[in-house]
Amino acid sequence: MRARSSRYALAIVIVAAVVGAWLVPSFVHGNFWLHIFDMMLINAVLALGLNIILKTGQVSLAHAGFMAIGAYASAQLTLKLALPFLAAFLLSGILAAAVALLLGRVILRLKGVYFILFTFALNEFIFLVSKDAVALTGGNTGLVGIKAPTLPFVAGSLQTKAQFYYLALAVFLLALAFLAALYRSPFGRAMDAVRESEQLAEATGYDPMRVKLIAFVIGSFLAGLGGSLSAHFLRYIAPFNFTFWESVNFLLMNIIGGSFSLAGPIIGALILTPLPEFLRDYLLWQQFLYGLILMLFMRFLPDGVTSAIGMSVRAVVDWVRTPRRKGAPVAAETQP
Amino acid sequence: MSCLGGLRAKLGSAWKAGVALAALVVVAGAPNATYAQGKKAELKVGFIAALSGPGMSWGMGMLGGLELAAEDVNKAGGVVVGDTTYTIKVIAYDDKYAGPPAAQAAQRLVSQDEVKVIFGPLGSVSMLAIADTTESNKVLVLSNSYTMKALSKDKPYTFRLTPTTAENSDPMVAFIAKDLPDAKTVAIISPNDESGKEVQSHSEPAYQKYGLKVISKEFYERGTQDFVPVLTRIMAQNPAILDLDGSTPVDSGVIMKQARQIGFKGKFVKVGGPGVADSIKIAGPAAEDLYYYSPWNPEEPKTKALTDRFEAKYKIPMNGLGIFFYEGAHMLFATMKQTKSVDTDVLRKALESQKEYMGLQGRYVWGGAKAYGINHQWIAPFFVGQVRKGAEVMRTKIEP
Amino acid sequence: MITTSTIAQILVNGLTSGAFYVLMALGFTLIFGILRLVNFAHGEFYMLGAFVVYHLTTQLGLDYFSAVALSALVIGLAGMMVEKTVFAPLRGRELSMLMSALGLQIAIQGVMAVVEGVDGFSIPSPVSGVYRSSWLAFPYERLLVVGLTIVVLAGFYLLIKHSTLGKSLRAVAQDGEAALMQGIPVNRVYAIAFGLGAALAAIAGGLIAPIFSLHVYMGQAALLKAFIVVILGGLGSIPGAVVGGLLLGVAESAFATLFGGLTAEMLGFLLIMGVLLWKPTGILARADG
Amino acid sequence: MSELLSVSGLSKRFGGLNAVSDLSFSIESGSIVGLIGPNGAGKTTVFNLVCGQQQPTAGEVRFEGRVVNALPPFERVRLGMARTFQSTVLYTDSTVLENVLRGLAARSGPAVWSGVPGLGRWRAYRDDLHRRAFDLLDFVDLRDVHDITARNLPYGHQRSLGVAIALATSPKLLMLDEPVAGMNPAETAQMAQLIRRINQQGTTILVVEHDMSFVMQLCGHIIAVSNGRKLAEGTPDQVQRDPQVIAAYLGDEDVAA
Repeated sequence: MRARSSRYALAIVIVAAVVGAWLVPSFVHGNFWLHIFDMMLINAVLALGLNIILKTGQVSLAHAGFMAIGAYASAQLTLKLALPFLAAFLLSGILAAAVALLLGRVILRLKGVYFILFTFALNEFIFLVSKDAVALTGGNTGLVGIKAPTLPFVAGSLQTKAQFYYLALAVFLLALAFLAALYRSPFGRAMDAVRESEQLAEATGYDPMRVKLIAFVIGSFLAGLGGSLSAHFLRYIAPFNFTFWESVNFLLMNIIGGSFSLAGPIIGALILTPLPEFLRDYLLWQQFLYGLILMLFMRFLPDGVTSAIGMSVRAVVDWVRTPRRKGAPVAAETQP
Repeated sequence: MSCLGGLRAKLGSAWKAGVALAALVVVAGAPNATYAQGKKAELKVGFIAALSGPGMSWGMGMLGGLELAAEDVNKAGGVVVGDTTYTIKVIAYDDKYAGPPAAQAAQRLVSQDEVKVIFGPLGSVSMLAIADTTESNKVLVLSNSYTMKALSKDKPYTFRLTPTTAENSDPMVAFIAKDLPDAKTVAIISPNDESGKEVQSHSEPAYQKYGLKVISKEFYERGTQDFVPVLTRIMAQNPAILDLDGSTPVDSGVIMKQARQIGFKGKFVKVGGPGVADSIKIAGPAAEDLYYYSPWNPEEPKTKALTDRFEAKYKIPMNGLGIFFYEGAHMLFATMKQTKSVDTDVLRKALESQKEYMGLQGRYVWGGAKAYGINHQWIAPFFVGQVRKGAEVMRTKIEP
Repeated sequence: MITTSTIAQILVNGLTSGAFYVLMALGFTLIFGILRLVNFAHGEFYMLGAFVVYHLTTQLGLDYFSAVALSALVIGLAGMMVEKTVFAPLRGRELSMLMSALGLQIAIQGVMAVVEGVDGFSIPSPVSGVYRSSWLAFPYERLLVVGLTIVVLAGFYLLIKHSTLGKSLRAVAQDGEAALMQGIPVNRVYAIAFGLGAALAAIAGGLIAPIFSLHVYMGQAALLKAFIVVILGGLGSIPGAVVGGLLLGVAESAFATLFGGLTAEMLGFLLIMGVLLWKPTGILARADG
Repeated sequence: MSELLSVSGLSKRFGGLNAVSDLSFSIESGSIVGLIGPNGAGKTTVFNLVCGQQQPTAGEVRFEGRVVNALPPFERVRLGMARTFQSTVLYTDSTVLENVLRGLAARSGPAVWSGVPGLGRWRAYRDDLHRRAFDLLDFVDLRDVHDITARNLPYGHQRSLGVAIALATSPKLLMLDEPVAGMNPAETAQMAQLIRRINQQGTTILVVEHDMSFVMQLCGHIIAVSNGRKLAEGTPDQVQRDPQVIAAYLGDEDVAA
């Protein structure tokens, strides 16, 4: 039970983070860094999507595949059917979610390694289809000239990086708020139960298949939205944007950040998106460094950065709460 | 920014061939800031290509060509543009042969490093990914890439230095048709990637035009090593010629070896993609009589001097892209000198109106109005080579 | 177009690629069966094996067959060391081991790209010439691969079935804790199993190098095939790897020859998606699969 | 007293082995029934068939008169059939309190979306959940270890936490799979006491157990099975004196069926 004081502290931190995030475009002027921030937000939406799937204990390597579905859908809906951006954006999320619903009902029966291997095959399959279905996806050279996003009450399209930033931030915050509420709701508890022990969860009344399916559909919906955002931000998509390594990247963001809290994927996205920029000088060793960092994290910090921060924060909070006032009894237990 | 040349030195000279990537700047350690008030100034030139991963040897070839040209110019005191002499500083970024990293690299070059000219990228996907950034910032792009979509009227600042099969296949097929009068049927095998479909769409009409019938078009996935099943399918129609299209030198070598093993008696042709040394090494005798597109004549003295200089510095063999980027860089510097300006609008118009450029290889002209709607395609002289007893023999030179 | 000669050619082609797939899948399924580890770095041991054979034959002039044997030994030992340093501390944490294997894959590729560069190399094949009959062409070097694969399979079978190491491998595969209770040095068995898997991949690399070419990124495609075969045959099942390998080899050869290369590639994925949905443990997997 | 659970003609065949063949019995509401039999008699299979872990090859399981064969375990729990596990199955990484909360929430949160934090309603729902959780922990006297992760609990406490989680689903029938396996006499007595208190609250108990003295003291009604068939049924005394049961236990296998 978190003491009342630390819950306020958390609220303040969240508000500060949101305000800070809102002010980014005003003090970051270089287009390059704005580009990086926009990509961070898009990656964060996708990493959050994967987080809810991981929360039910299912590790998916097909997240980039669902991103591809969203990206191609959004591009073609705006290019071929001239739908307004907002409609195409939502439809691309819904399409990815529909595919997840169709597939999930079947593949979520697979346990552990078999589910991982299936999603690996699924991602490669989507990659092959996006290379060969030329009419639908433009084949190897993909789709060019995707228009910048336009919003109903906003004049003109969100051409500049700064304008796009606010759209990406809004989508990110909505996704975060929705997941945060969901995680604190009974459904959040259901997901944790199914993750920790599917057998016990079923023996106490949860329907594991339904819980995993809902999480898989929501996660894929967010992946579809992320795909649409990336299509309209980069304005050009090709099969090579959605390879297996992209799925690994989103998984990495969760693991390095710490997949057991919502802060994990966000921190993971903040770390991994700009990382290649810092490795530019070590070009030849960049691939080796990336692999090494991954192995070291798995070895020494498997629960990710947030768990490390979490532990240190808890240590500080405990230190603060231990009674130094003479004679005050240690609060036996804190009735919330 | 530590330059990669230093990195290689740190790792010791016993190092294997194939790694060296020196962004050597003659004015080593020149302060980054432009100290341009007086006569001296530094012109930063951007470069994007696959400098890691499978496409690395192509990307390094391009970068090497550019750097050697920069080296020449800087050795000669810099580019005199009006009243300022510029020393050239190359800033190279790796795009891992993919769209998003290329867009990110272009964004960094344009807004962080404030370059006005970018050489590269290598692949079509990267080419299309950076177009938005470069065109909106009026940045001159001198690229490679195969796709028809690269050049268009609404991309005034985008040029292509390497001729594609759209330009080469017609004259080359004409020569081969004359050289092999009795060959009437052709099969084309190409990788299922961005070059594959494009190159096939150029070579097929060329073959038809010169009376050769394309009886089979096959694709294989990148990374395939056993081509025998697909070759068995092709052999069933027993074509006289097997066109290796845009396959990499390594894949081409393996395809030729395996085709001979299962009894292919016809001739091999490679219309797209330079670099045949690897193919000969891997295919051995199977590469006999291979007709191939060669951007240069390796024995021609001036070219030989350049390739030797490249190998001495980068410890890897030079490939065709290096030659185009060497000549292209010199052409650009000469145009700057001639127009007395580094403004990309001035340069753009100068390039479009440039009648010809006499380079190491001969006459280069700008073309492509018919194919792309804009004269931004550099058409270069090239050679049709043939493998005779393991040696590269230049059969003819084709002038634009 | 379908004549008996094309069918014969399809079977022969399928046999060769099948043999290669079996070798790759064998090592992979051994490592999964015993360590419960999906070894994403398996393709890199295959690539390392090929390069060791390349250097032994071209630089040191060793004869081909001893080069393959030596390479298998070297990579096997390297595999054991890797297991001890990277995977042993993560015992029991399946996701961490999986991600570490991914990290290992990228790291090995990164180092080799720096050391070997990215161009292609090739090794002169120990055997040349092609067996040609009226309706069949079968290069001898491919026959050699099939032959050596059978030898390796036989050797592996004997090791598993009749040697003490084989018994302890099988015991650990069934239940690590039970094996521990019976005094089997489980940690050493894990290391040996990983080393053996790596050695098998190195042998596949050594056998294949002269027929195809070798380059630093050859591991990726080989890993994909090993995945498909192991899922078809059943994770952790040795006979499954053999049957799955041959099945995929022949099926791909048939599809590639009849319908073209791309459909053959698509086929692999459709097959495993079908198998995973119909019988998640694979065709021949053990019950506990 | 009405019949809560009735099993008729229940059979389960694994390949050639008849784990359970043509077994029928019924359990009165409010009673404590023991299911005994030598090792490999099929007790656990019967247990799994009743709670839906496995499907029978023949026969019916009725709960409150309704056939439940087709219902998966989580549906049966919602009808009021809860179970514990032979090998302790807990949310080992979560605290004792969280284990119980999950048991409570699973049963009481019918709709997935109920309680999406509308703050007021949600806080009330959460406080009620916590109150009931602490009451339950008092009942099994695990309150003072409520913030310890389940993994660190001593074996005895883990077993009673298992029971607490099953109780959290407020079952009408609680099925215990060898609740005192591996327990010392003191812990066994404590568990028997706990089970009686649960029964006094109106929950019918079905116990599968080896420990004869535990079963004989605790259960009002005993069903003895061997080789998947019912040997005898009745009060503890009747079953103890039944020659077939004695023979089955003392190893004279071929007693005439």
